[in-house]
Amino acid sequence: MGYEIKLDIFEGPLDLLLYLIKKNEIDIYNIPIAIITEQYLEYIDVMKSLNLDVAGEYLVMAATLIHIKSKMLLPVHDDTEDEEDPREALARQLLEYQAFKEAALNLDTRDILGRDVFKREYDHEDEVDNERILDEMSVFELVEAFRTIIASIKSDEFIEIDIERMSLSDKINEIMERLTIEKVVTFSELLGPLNDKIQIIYTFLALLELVKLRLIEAYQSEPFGTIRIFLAVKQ
Amino acid sequence: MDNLKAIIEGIVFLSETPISVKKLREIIVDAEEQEILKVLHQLKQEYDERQSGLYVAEVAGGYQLRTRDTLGPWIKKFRGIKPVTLSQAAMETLAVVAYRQPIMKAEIEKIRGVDVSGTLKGLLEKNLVRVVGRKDVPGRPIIYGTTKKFLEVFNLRDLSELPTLRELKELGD
Amino acid sequence: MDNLKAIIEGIVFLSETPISVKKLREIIVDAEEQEILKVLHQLKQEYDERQSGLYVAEVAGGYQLRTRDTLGPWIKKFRGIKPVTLSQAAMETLAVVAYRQPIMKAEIEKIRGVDVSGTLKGLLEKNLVRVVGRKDVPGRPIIYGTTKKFLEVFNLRDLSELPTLRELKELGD
Repeated sequence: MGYEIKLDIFEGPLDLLLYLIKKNEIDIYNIPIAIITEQYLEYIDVMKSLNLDVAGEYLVMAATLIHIKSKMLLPVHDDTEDEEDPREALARQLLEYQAFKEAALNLDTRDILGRDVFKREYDHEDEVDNERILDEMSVFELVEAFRTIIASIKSDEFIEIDIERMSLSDKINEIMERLTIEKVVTFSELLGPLNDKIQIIYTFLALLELVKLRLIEAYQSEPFGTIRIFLAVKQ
Repeated sequence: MDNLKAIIEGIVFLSETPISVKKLREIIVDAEEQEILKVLHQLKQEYDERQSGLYVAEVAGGYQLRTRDTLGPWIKKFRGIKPVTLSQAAMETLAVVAYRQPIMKAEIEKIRGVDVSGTLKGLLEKNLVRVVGRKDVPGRPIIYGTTKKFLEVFNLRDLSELPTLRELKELGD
Repeated sequence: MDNLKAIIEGIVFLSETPISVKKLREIIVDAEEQEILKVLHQLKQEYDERQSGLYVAEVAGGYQLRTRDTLGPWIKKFRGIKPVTLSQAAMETLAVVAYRQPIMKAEIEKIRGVDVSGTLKGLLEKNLVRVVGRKDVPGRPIIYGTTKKFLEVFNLRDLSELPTLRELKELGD
Protein backbone atom coordinates (compact mmCIF):
# COMPACT_ATOMS: atom_id res chain seq x y z
CA MET A 1 0.00 0.00 0.00
CA GLY A 2 1.17 3.48 -0.75
CA TYR A 3 0.68 4.86 2.72
CA GLU A 4 3.75 5.95 4.53
CA ILE A 5 3.75 5.95 8.30
CA LYS A 6 2.13 9.31 8.51
CA LEU A 7 -0.62 8.25 10.82
CA ASP A 8 0.72 9.47 14.09
CA ILE A 9 1.18 12.94 12.74
CA PHE A 10 -2.55 13.51 12.44
CA GLU A 11 -3.98 15.61 15.20
CA GLY A 12 -7.33 13.86 14.99
CA PRO A 13 -10.03 12.87 12.53
CA LEU A 14 -10.51 16.43 11.24
CA ASP A 15 -6.81 16.69 10.53
CA LEU A 16 -6.86 13.40 8.65
CA LEU A 17 -9.86 14.53 6.61
CA LEU A 18 -8.16 17.81 5.73
CA TYR A 19 -5.14 15.85 4.61
CA LEU A 20 -7.26 13.60 2.35
CA ILE A 21 -9.04 16.62 0.90
CA LYS A 22 -5.75 18.28 0.10
CA LYS A 23 -4.22 15.10 -1.28
CA ASN A 24 -7.15 14.53 -3.62
CA GLU A 25 -7.32 18.23 -4.53
CA ILE A 26 -10.96 18.30 -3.56
CA ASP A 27 -13.20 21.30 -3.12
CA ILE A 28 -14.07 21.45 0.56
CA TYR A 29 -17.56 22.74 -0.29
CA ASN A 30 -18.24 19.80 -2.53
CA ILE A 31 -16.66 16.75 -0.96
CA PRO A 32 -17.12 13.54 -2.97
CA ILE A 33 -18.21 11.73 0.15
CA ALA A 34 -17.96 8.19 -1.22
CA ILE A 35 -14.30 8.54 -2.18
CA ILE A 36 -13.31 10.32 1.00
CA THR A 37 -15.16 7.83 3.19
CA GLU A 38 -13.42 4.96 1.46
CA GLN A 39 -9.96 6.49 1.89
CA TYR A 40 -10.67 7.48 5.47
CA LEU A 41 -11.68 3.93 6.35
CA GLU A 42 -8.56 2.58 4.67
CA TYR A 43 -6.44 4.78 6.90
CA ILE A 44 -8.24 3.51 9.95
CA ASP A 45 -7.57 -0.04 8.81
CA VAL A 46 -3.90 0.74 8.35
CA MET A 47 -3.77 2.21 11.84
CA LYS A 48 -5.38 -0.90 13.25
CA SER A 49 -3.09 -3.25 11.32
CA LEU A 50 -0.12 -1.35 12.72
CA ASN A 51 -1.59 -1.95 16.15
CA LEU A 52 -1.87 1.77 16.64
CA ASP A 53 -4.36 2.80 19.22
CA VAL A 54 -7.20 4.22 17.16
CA ALA A 55 -8.82 6.83 19.33
CA GLY A 56 -12.58 6.74 19.64
CA GLU A 57 -12.87 10.08 17.86
CA TYR A 58 -11.68 8.50 14.61
CA LEU A 59 -14.41 5.90 14.82
CA VAL A 60 -17.08 8.48 15.55
CA MET A 61 -16.01 10.36 12.44
CA ALA A 62 -16.11 7.16 10.40
CA ALA A 63 -19.70 6.66 11.48
CA THR A 64 -20.52 10.27 10.59
CA LEU A 65 -19.03 9.85 7.12
CA ILE A 66 -20.98 6.65 6.50
CA HIS A 67 -24.13 8.37 7.69
CA ILE A 68 -23.62 11.29 5.30
CA LYS A 69 -22.88 8.88 2.49
CA SER A 70 -26.12 7.03 3.04
CA LYS A 71 -28.07 10.28 3.17
CA MET A 72 -26.56 11.32 -0.14
CA LEU A 73 -27.86 8.12 -1.71
CA LEU A 74 -31.45 8.91 -0.85
CA PRO A 75 -33.45 10.37 -3.70
CA VAL A 76 -33.91 14.12 -3.41
CA HIS A 77 -37.48 15.32 -3.31
CA ASP A 78 -38.31 18.50 -5.16
CA ASP A 79 -40.30 19.90 -2.28
CA THR A 80 -37.41 19.68 0.16
CA GLU A 81 -35.44 22.44 -1.44
CA ASP A 82 -34.63 23.98 1.91
CA GLU A 83 -33.05 20.86 3.25
CA GLU A 84 -29.40 21.31 4.02
CA ASP A 85 -26.80 19.37 2.08
CA PRO A 86 -25.82 16.61 4.54
CA ARG A 87 -22.17 17.54 3.92
CA GLU A 88 -22.58 21.13 4.97
CA ALA A 89 -22.13 20.66 8.72
CA LEU A 90 -18.96 18.68 8.09
CA ALA A 91 -17.62 21.29 5.67
CA ARG A 92 -18.26 24.00 8.24
CA GLN A 93 -16.49 22.02 10.93
CA LEU A 94 -13.51 21.38 8.66
CA LEU A 95 -13.22 25.03 7.70
CA GLU A 96 -13.34 26.12 11.30
CA TYR A 97 -10.70 23.60 12.29
CA GLN A 98 -8.56 24.63 9.34
CA ALA A 99 -8.72 28.26 10.42
CA PHE A 100 -7.44 27.34 13.89
CA LYS A 101 -4.76 25.08 12.46
CA GLU A 102 -3.52 28.07 10.49
CA ALA A 103 -3.75 30.27 13.56
CA ALA A 104 -1.61 27.73 15.44
CA LEU A 105 1.01 27.76 12.68
CA ASN A 106 0.90 31.51 12.75
CA LEU A 107 1.51 31.60 16.49
CA ASP A 108 4.47 29.32 15.94
CA THR A 109 6.10 31.80 13.57
CA ARG A 110 6.15 34.57 16.15
CA ASP A 111 9.31 35.50 18.02
CA ILE A 112 8.80 33.11 20.89
CA LEU A 113 10.45 33.97 24.19
CA GLY A 114 12.95 31.29 25.10
CA ARG A 115 13.12 29.97 21.56
CA ASP A 116 13.86 32.94 19.30
CA VAL A 117 14.31 35.86 21.63
CA PHE A 118 15.66 35.79 25.16
CA LYS A 119 15.47 37.74 28.37
CA ARG A 120 17.90 37.77 31.23
CA GLU A 121 17.49 35.00 33.77
CA TYR A 122 17.70 35.80 37.42
CA ASP A 123 19.14 33.66 40.10
CA HIS A 124 16.68 33.44 42.92
CA GLU A 125 19.17 32.10 45.41
CA ASP A 126 18.20 34.71 47.96
CA GLU A 127 14.60 33.67 47.73
CA VAL A 128 14.13 30.52 49.70
CA ASP A 129 11.65 27.86 48.88
CA ASN A 130 10.89 28.76 45.27
CA GLU A 131 8.88 31.88 45.80
CA ARG A 132 6.42 32.77 43.13
CA ILE A 133 5.14 36.17 42.21
CA LEU A 134 1.60 36.43 43.43
CA ASP A 135 -0.02 38.05 40.44
CA GLU A 136 1.43 35.45 38.12
CA MET A 137 -0.18 32.54 39.85
CA SER A 138 -3.28 30.87 38.62
CA VAL A 139 -6.00 29.17 40.53
CA PHE A 140 -4.81 25.99 38.85
CA GLU A 141 -1.66 26.08 40.97
CA LEU A 142 -3.77 26.43 44.06
CA VAL A 143 -5.79 23.34 43.22
CA GLU A 144 -2.62 21.47 42.33
CA ALA A 145 -1.15 22.39 45.70
CA PHE A 146 -4.24 21.11 47.44
CA ARG A 147 -4.24 17.94 45.39
CA THR A 148 -0.62 17.28 46.32
CA ILE A 149 -1.48 17.49 50.00
CA ILE A 150 -4.57 15.34 49.67
CA ALA A 151 -2.63 12.72 47.73
CA SER A 152 -0.11 12.38 50.53
CA ILE A 153 -2.65 11.48 53.19
CA LYS A 154 -5.29 8.83 53.54
CA SER A 155 -7.90 10.24 51.30
CA ASP A 156 -10.94 8.47 52.67
CA GLU A 157 -11.41 11.00 55.41
CA PHE A 158 -11.94 13.64 52.80
CA ILE A 159 -15.18 14.31 51.11
CA GLU A 160 -15.12 15.57 47.58
CA ILE A 161 -15.16 19.34 47.42
CA ASP A 162 -18.04 20.54 45.38
CA ILE A 163 -19.43 23.80 44.25
CA GLU A 164 -22.24 23.65 46.84
CA ARG A 165 -19.79 23.35 49.70
CA MET A 166 -17.86 26.35 48.46
CA SER A 167 -21.05 28.37 48.06
CA LEU A 168 -21.70 27.61 51.71
CA SER A 169 -18.24 28.90 52.61
CA ASP A 170 -19.00 32.10 50.72
CA LYS A 171 -22.14 32.55 52.76
CA ILE A 172 -20.33 31.78 56.03
CA ASN A 173 -17.70 34.41 55.24
CA GLU A 174 -20.39 36.91 54.41
CA ILE A 175 -22.34 36.34 57.63
CA MET A 176 -19.25 36.44 59.84
CA GLU A 177 -18.07 39.62 58.21
CA ARG A 178 -21.42 41.24 58.81
CA LEU A 179 -21.55 40.12 62.44
CA THR A 180 -18.07 41.47 63.09
CA ILE A 181 -19.25 44.90 62.04
CA GLU A 182 -22.87 44.93 63.20
CA LYS A 183 -22.47 42.73 66.32
CA VAL A 184 -26.09 41.57 66.15
CA VAL A 185 -28.20 40.70 63.16
CA THR A 186 -31.68 39.29 62.93
CA PHE A 187 -32.46 36.30 60.83
CA SER A 188 -34.75 38.26 58.54
CA GLU A 189 -32.12 40.98 58.12
CA LEU A 190 -29.69 38.33 56.99
CA LEU A 191 -32.13 37.03 54.45
CA GLY A 192 -32.80 40.58 53.36
CA PRO A 193 -34.87 41.09 50.26
CA LEU A 194 -33.67 37.78 48.87
CA ASN A 195 -36.11 36.17 46.54
CA ASP A 196 -33.63 33.63 45.26
CA LYS A 197 -34.63 30.34 46.84
CA ILE A 198 -31.11 28.93 46.58
CA GLN A 199 -29.67 31.93 48.41
CA ILE A 200 -32.19 31.53 51.23
CA ILE A 201 -31.26 27.87 51.57
CA TYR A 202 -27.55 28.68 51.65
CA THR A 203 -28.06 31.37 54.27
CA PHE A 204 -29.99 28.95 56.43
CA LEU A 205 -27.43 26.16 55.97
CA ALA A 206 -24.59 28.56 56.72
CA LEU A 207 -26.30 29.58 59.98
CA LEU A 208 -26.76 25.96 61.01
CA GLU A 209 -23.11 25.25 60.23
CA LEU A 210 -21.96 28.29 62.21
CA VAL A 211 -24.03 27.29 65.23
CA LYS A 212 -22.63 23.77 65.01
CA LEU A 213 -19.11 25.19 64.82
CA ARG A 214 -19.94 27.32 67.86
CA LEU A 215 -18.97 30.45 66.02
CA ILE A 216 -22.35 32.12 66.50
CA GLU A 217 -25.27 32.00 68.88
CA ALA A 218 -28.88 32.45 67.97
CA TYR A 219 -31.60 33.60 70.38
CA GLN A 220 -35.34 33.76 70.12
CA SER A 221 -37.41 35.30 72.95
CA GLU A 222 -40.69 33.65 72.05
CA PRO A 223 -42.00 31.11 69.57
CA PHE A 224 -42.08 32.62 66.08
CA GLY A 225 -40.36 35.69 67.49
CA THR A 226 -37.40 37.48 66.01
CA ILE A 227 -34.26 35.38 65.84
CA ARG A 228 -31.22 37.37 66.86
CA ILE A 229 -27.74 36.24 65.92
CA PHE A 230 -24.56 37.09 67.84
CA LEU A 231 -20.92 36.11 67.59
CA ALA A 232 -20.26 33.32 70.08
CA VAL A 233 -17.04 34.99 71.13
CA LYS A 234 -16.59 38.75 71.11
CA GLN A 235 -13.61 39.76 69.11
CA MET B 1 15.52 65.24 34.41
CA ASP B 2 18.53 64.90 32.18
CA ASN B 3 19.18 61.25 32.92
CA LEU B 4 15.58 60.07 32.56
CA LYS B 5 16.51 57.96 29.57
CA ALA B 6 19.34 56.26 31.47
CA ILE B 7 17.10 55.53 34.45
CA ILE B 8 14.38 54.03 32.29
CA GLU B 9 16.94 52.00 30.35
CA GLY B 10 18.36 50.64 33.60
CA ILE B 11 14.99 49.61 35.01
CA VAL B 12 13.79 48.06 31.76
CA PHE B 13 17.07 46.14 31.72
CA LEU B 14 16.63 44.84 35.27
CA SER B 15 12.95 44.04 35.17
CA GLU B 16 12.22 40.36 35.11
CA THR B 17 8.78 40.81 33.59
CA PRO B 18 7.77 43.50 31.11
CA ILE B 19 7.42 46.71 33.09
CA SER B 20 4.48 49.02 32.49
CA VAL B 21 4.62 52.79 32.11
CA LYS B 22 2.47 53.04 35.23
CA LYS B 23 4.98 51.09 37.28
CA LEU B 24 7.86 53.16 35.89
CA ARG B 25 5.97 56.27 36.93
CA GLU B 26 5.74 54.91 40.50
CA ILE B 27 9.52 54.76 40.60
CA ILE B 28 10.27 57.97 38.75
CA VAL B 29 7.69 60.24 40.31
CA ASP B 30 9.15 63.39 38.78
CA ALA B 31 8.31 62.36 35.25
CA GLU B 32 4.91 62.34 33.57
CA GLU B 33 3.60 59.14 32.03
CA GLN B 34 3.60 60.85 28.66
CA GLU B 35 7.26 61.70 29.04
CA ILE B 36 8.18 58.16 30.08
CA LEU B 37 6.34 56.75 27.10
CA LYS B 38 8.19 59.13 24.79
CA VAL B 39 11.56 58.08 26.19
CA LEU B 40 10.67 54.40 25.88
CA HIS B 41 9.93 54.81 22.22
CA GLN B 42 13.07 56.85 21.75
CA LEU B 43 15.10 54.07 23.40
CA LYS B 44 13.39 51.48 21.25
CA GLN B 45 14.24 53.41 18.13
CA GLU B 46 17.85 53.93 19.17
CA TYR B 47 18.39 50.24 19.86
CA ASP B 48 16.99 49.50 16.42
CA GLU B 49 18.99 52.15 14.63
CA ARG B 50 22.36 51.11 15.93
CA GLN B 51 21.56 47.47 15.09
CA SER B 52 22.13 46.41 18.65
CA GLY B 53 21.88 42.75 19.58
CA LEU B 54 19.12 43.83 21.96
CA TYR B 55 15.73 45.41 21.41
CA VAL B 56 13.04 46.97 23.51
CA ALA B 57 10.14 44.53 23.32
CA GLU B 58 6.67 45.92 23.84
CA VAL B 59 4.78 42.96 25.30
CA ALA B 60 2.01 42.10 27.76
CA GLY B 61 1.34 45.74 28.55
CA GLY B 62 4.95 46.55 29.34
CA TYR B 63 8.51 46.91 28.09
CA GLN B 64 11.47 44.58 28.34
CA LEU B 65 14.97 44.29 26.89
CA ARG B 66 15.40 41.09 24.90
CA THR B 67 17.94 39.65 22.49
CA ARG B 68 17.02 39.89 18.83
CA ASP B 69 15.79 36.79 17.01
CA THR B 70 18.81 36.87 14.67
CA LEU B 71 20.99 35.91 17.63
CA GLY B 72 18.95 32.77 18.29
CA PRO B 73 21.55 30.20 17.19
CA TRP B 74 24.34 31.75 19.29
CA ILE B 75 22.18 32.13 22.36
CA LYS B 76 21.16 28.51 22.13
CA LYS B 77 24.82 27.56 21.96
CA PHE B 78 25.61 29.83 24.88
CA ARG B 79 22.80 28.54 27.06
CA GLY B 80 23.47 24.98 25.99
CA ILE B 81 19.88 23.94 26.49
CA LYS B 82 17.24 22.93 24.05
CA PRO B 83 14.31 25.30 24.23
CA VAL B 84 11.04 23.77 25.28
CA THR B 85 8.70 23.76 22.37
CA LEU B 86 4.99 23.12 22.26
CA SER B 87 3.63 20.18 20.32
CA GLN B 88 1.31 20.85 17.42
CA ALA B 89 -1.60 19.56 19.49
CA ALA B 90 -0.77 21.98 22.30
CA MET B 91 -0.35 24.80 19.81
CA GLU B 92 -3.78 24.13 18.28
CA THR B 93 -5.48 23.99 21.66
CA LEU B 94 -3.71 27.20 22.64
CA ALA B 95 -4.85 28.89 19.43
CA VAL B 96 -8.47 27.89 20.06
CA VAL B 97 -8.32 29.21 23.65
CA ALA B 98 -6.62 32.42 22.55
CA TYR B 99 -9.18 33.25 19.89
CA ARG B 100 -12.32 31.94 21.53
CA GLN B 101 -11.77 32.81 25.19
CA PRO B 102 -13.48 32.47 27.55
CA ILE B 103 -14.09 28.93 26.39
CA MET B 104 -15.18 25.61 27.88
CA LYS B 105 -13.22 22.40 27.43
CA ALA B 106 -16.12 20.82 25.53
CA GLU B 107 -16.08 23.69 23.02
CA ILE B 108 -12.37 23.28 22.37
CA GLU B 109 -12.94 19.58 21.81
CA LYS B 110 -15.75 20.27 19.39
CA ILE B 111 -13.50 22.47 17.30
CA ARG B 112 -10.43 20.24 17.39
CA GLY B 113 -12.37 17.00 17.12
CA VAL B 114 -10.28 15.31 19.79
CA ASP B 115 -10.04 14.98 23.55
CA VAL B 116 -7.93 17.87 24.87
CA SER B 117 -7.52 16.89 28.54
CA GLY B 118 -3.81 16.24 28.26
CA THR B 119 -2.88 19.28 26.20
CA LEU B 120 -5.06 21.56 28.30
CA LYS B 121 -3.42 20.36 31.49
CA GLY B 122 0.02 20.91 29.95
CA LEU B 123 -0.93 24.46 29.00
CA LEU B 124 -2.26 25.12 32.53
CA GLU B 125 0.98 23.82 34.01
CA LYS B 126 3.05 26.00 31.69
CA ASN B 127 0.89 28.90 32.82
CA LEU B 128 -0.07 29.81 29.27
CA VAL B 129 -3.74 29.08 29.96
CA ARG B 130 -5.68 29.72 33.14
CA VAL B 131 -9.04 29.04 34.72
CA VAL B 132 -11.07 32.18 34.16
CA GLY B 133 -14.19 31.16 36.03
CA ARG B 134 -17.34 29.18 35.50
CA LYS B 135 -20.01 29.57 32.93
CA ASP B 136 -23.51 30.40 34.11
CA VAL B 137 -25.13 27.35 32.62
CA PRO B 138 -26.25 24.11 34.29
CA GLY B 139 -23.30 22.22 35.69
CA ARG B 140 -21.35 25.49 35.81
CA PRO B 141 -18.47 24.24 33.65
CA ILE B 142 -15.02 25.78 34.01
CA ILE B 143 -14.05 28.31 31.39
CA TYR B 144 -10.50 28.93 30.25
CA GLY B 145 -8.54 31.86 28.91
CA THR B 146 -4.94 32.82 28.19
CA THR B 147 -2.54 34.34 30.72
CA LYS B 148 -0.24 37.33 30.78
CA LYS B 149 2.61 34.89 30.31
CA PHE B 150 1.03 33.83 27.02
CA LEU B 151 1.39 37.42 25.81
CA GLU B 152 4.96 37.54 27.08
CA VAL B 153 6.01 34.30 25.44
CA PHE B 154 4.31 34.99 22.12
CA ASN B 155 5.49 38.55 21.90
CA LEU B 156 2.06 40.14 21.97
CA ARG B 157 1.21 43.55 23.34
CA ASP B 158 -2.36 42.42 23.99
CA LEU B 159 -4.88 39.98 22.59
CA SER B 160 -6.04 42.42 19.96
CA GLU B 161 -2.64 42.04 18.33
CA LEU B 162 -3.46 38.47 17.36
CA PRO B 163 -3.92 38.30 13.60
CA THR B 164 -7.55 37.91 12.65
CA LEU B 165 -8.72 34.39 12.19
CA ARG B 166 -9.45 33.47 8.60
CA GLU B 167 -13.04 34.35 8.00
CA LEU B 168 -15.46 31.48 7.82
CA LYS B 169 -18.28 33.34 6.16
CA GLU B 170 -17.03 32.38 2.70
CA LEU B 171 -18.94 29.16 3.21
CA GLY B 172 -22.20 30.69 2.12
CA ASP B 173 -20.88 31.67 -1.31
CA MET C 1 31.04 38.48 10.53
CA ASP C 2 29.04 41.64 10.27
CA ASN C 3 26.88 41.05 13.30
CA LEU C 4 29.70 40.03 15.64
CA LYS C 5 29.08 43.07 17.80
CA ALA C 6 25.38 42.29 18.12
CA ILE C 7 26.08 38.66 19.06
CA ILE C 8 28.61 39.62 21.72
CA GLU C 9 26.27 42.28 23.07
CA GLY C 10 23.48 39.73 23.32
CA ILE C 11 25.57 37.16 25.16
CA VAL C 12 27.11 39.70 27.53
CA PHE C 13 23.58 40.93 28.24
CA LEU C 14 22.26 37.45 29.04
CA SER C 15 25.22 36.21 31.02
CA GLU C 16 24.46 35.89 34.72
CA THR C 17 28.16 35.97 35.60
CA PRO C 18 30.91 37.94 33.85
CA ILE C 19 31.79 36.09 30.66
CA SER C 20 35.41 35.66 29.56
CA VAL C 21 36.78 36.24 26.09
CA LYS C 22 37.75 32.59 25.99
CA LYS C 23 34.20 31.50 26.68
CA LEU C 24 32.87 33.88 24.05
CA ARG C 25 35.33 32.40 21.58
CA GLU C 26 33.94 28.92 22.29
CA ILE C 27 30.50 30.12 21.22
CA ILE C 28 31.55 32.26 18.29
CA VAL C 29 34.15 29.96 16.76
CA ASP C 30 34.54 32.03 13.61
CA ALA C 31 36.01 35.00 15.43
CA GLU C 32 39.53 35.36 16.85
CA GLU C 33 40.00 36.20 20.52
CA GLN C 34 41.72 39.39 19.47
CA GLU C 35 38.71 40.39 17.43
CA ILE C 36 36.28 39.61 20.24
CA LEU C 37 38.31 41.68 22.67
CA LYS C 38 38.32 44.58 20.24
CA VAL C 39 34.53 44.44 19.86
CA LEU C 40 34.06 44.27 23.64
CA HIS C 41 36.04 47.47 24.08
CA GLN C 42 34.18 49.09 21.24
CA LEU C 43 30.88 48.18 22.89
CA LYS C 44 32.11 49.48 26.23
CA GLN C 45 33.08 52.76 24.66
CA GLU C 46 29.77 53.10 22.83
CA TYR C 47 27.72 52.50 25.97
CA ASP C 48 29.80 55.16 27.72
CA GLU C 49 29.60 57.66 24.90
CA ARG C 50 25.84 57.62 24.59
CA GLN C 51 25.51 57.92 28.39
CA SER C 52 23.44 54.80 28.56
CA GLY C 53 22.01 53.64 31.89
CA LEU C 54 24.03 50.48 31.35
CA TYR C 55 27.75 49.85 31.02
CA VAL C 56 30.03 46.99 30.10
CA ALA C 57 31.69 46.01 33.36
CA GLU C 58 35.06 44.33 33.20
CA VAL C 59 35.15 42.16 36.29
CA ALA C 60 36.53 38.88 37.53
CA GLY C 61 38.24 38.17 34.25
CA GLY C 62 35.08 38.68 32.23
CA TYR C 63 32.51 41.09 30.89
CA GLN C 64 28.97 41.80 31.97
CA LEU C 65 26.28 44.38 31.30
CA ARG C 66 25.28 46.25 34.44
CA THR C 67 23.35 49.31 35.47
CA ARG C 68 25.42 52.37 36.23
CA ASP C 69 25.86 53.27 39.89
CA THR C 70 24.32 56.70 39.32
CA LEU C 71 20.99 54.90 38.98
CA GLY C 72 21.36 53.53 42.49
CA PRO C 73 18.46 55.37 44.14
CA TRP C 74 15.99 54.43 41.41
CA ILE C 75 17.12 50.81 41.30
CA LYS C 76 16.62 50.64 45.04
CA LYS C 77 13.14 52.00 44.64
CA PHE C 78 12.44 49.58 41.82
CA ARG C 79 13.54 46.66 43.96
CA GLY C 80 11.46 48.01 46.81
CA ILE C 81 8.22 47.66 44.88
CA LYS C 82 8.95 44.03 44.26
CA PRO C 83 5.77 42.06 43.75
CA VAL C 84 4.39 39.99 46.57
CA THR C 85 5.55 36.41 46.42
CA LEU C 86 4.28 33.17 47.86
CA SER C 87 6.37 30.17 48.80
CA GLN C 88 5.22 26.64 48.04
CA ALA C 89 4.55 26.12 51.75
CA ALA C 90 2.38 29.24 51.85
CA MET C 91 0.62 28.11 48.71
CA GLU C 92 -0.25 24.77 50.29
CA THR C 93 -1.55 26.35 53.48
CA LEU C 94 -3.58 28.77 51.41
CA ALA C 95 -5.01 25.88 49.40
CA VAL C 96 -6.08 24.08 52.57
CA VAL C 97 -7.73 27.21 53.96
CA ALA C 98 -9.46 27.93 50.67
CA TYR C 99 -10.94 24.47 50.28
CA ARG C 100 -11.61 23.66 53.92
CA GLN C 101 -12.78 26.97 55.31
CA PRO C 102 -13.90 27.83 57.93
CA ILE C 103 -10.95 26.04 59.50
CA MET C 104 -8.86 26.07 62.71
CA LYS C 105 -5.08 26.23 62.71
CA ALA C 106 -4.90 22.78 64.32
CA GLU C 107 -6.94 21.35 61.47
CA ILE C 108 -4.65 22.88 58.84
CA GLU C 109 -1.69 21.40 60.67
CA LYS C 110 -3.32 18.01 60.79
CA ILE C 111 -3.79 18.08 57.03
CA ARG C 112 -0.39 19.51 56.15
CA GLY C 113 1.47 17.57 58.80
CA VAL C 114 3.61 20.54 59.77
CA ASP C 115 3.47 23.61 61.96
CA VAL C 116 1.84 26.40 59.97
CA SER C 117 2.28 29.35 62.35
CA GLY C 118 4.76 31.08 60.07
CA THR C 119 2.98 30.58 56.78
CA LEU C 120 -0.39 31.46 58.31
CA LYS C 121 1.02 34.69 59.69
CA GLY C 122 2.43 35.52 56.27
CA LEU C 123 -0.92 34.89 54.61
CA LEU C 124 -2.68 37.08 57.18
CA GLU C 125 -0.18 39.87 56.53
CA LYS C 126 -0.63 39.56 52.79
CA ASN C 127 -4.36 39.81 53.42
CA LEU C 128 -5.12 36.54 51.64
CA VAL C 129 -6.41 34.86 54.79
CA ARG C 130 -8.37 36.40 57.64
CA VAL C 131 -9.80 35.58 61.02
CA VAL C 132 -13.42 34.63 60.49
CA GLY C 133 -14.22 34.34 64.19
CA ARG C 134 -13.61 32.41 67.37
CA LYS C 135 -15.15 29.17 68.42
CA ASP C 136 -17.03 29.07 71.70
CA VAL C 137 -15.17 26.06 73.04
CA PRO C 138 -12.35 25.86 75.58
CA GLY C 139 -9.33 27.73 74.29
CA ARG C 140 -11.55 29.79 71.99
CA PRO C 141 -9.67 28.74 68.89
CA ILE C 142 -9.50 31.11 65.95
CA ILE C 143 -11.25 30.14 62.73
CA TYR C 144 -9.70 31.17 59.44
CA GLY C 145 -11.09 31.83 56.01
CA THR C 146 -10.08 33.55 52.79
CA THR C 147 -10.46 37.25 52.00
CA LYS C 148 -11.89 39.32 49.17
CA LYS C 149 -8.33 39.96 48.08
CA PHE C 150 -7.85 36.22 47.73
CA LEU C 151 -10.71 36.17 45.25
CA GLU C 152 -9.21 39.14 43.43
CA VAL C 153 -5.74 37.66 43.17
CA PHE C 154 -7.02 34.38 41.83
CA ASN C 155 -9.55 36.02 39.61
CA LEU C 156 -12.58 34.42 41.18
CA ARG C 157 -16.04 35.87 41.51
CA ASP C 158 -16.76 33.74 44.54
CA LEU C 159 -15.47 30.60 46.19
CA SER C 160 -17.79 28.37 44.22
CA GLU C 161 -15.74 29.23 41.14
CA LEU C 162 -12.77 27.33 42.56
CA PRO C 163 -12.23 24.21 40.48
CA THR C 164 -13.09 21.02 42.33
CA LEU C 165 -10.65 18.17 42.63
CA ARG C 166 -12.85 16.06 40.42
CA GLU C 167 -12.70 18.66 37.68
CA LEU C 168 -8.95 18.73 37.92
CA LYS C 169 -8.76 14.96 37.71
CA GLU C 170 -10.80 15.07 34.52
CA LEU C 171 -7.91 16.87 32.88
CA GLY C 172 -5.94 13.67 33.20
CA ASP C 173 -2.82 12.93 35.16
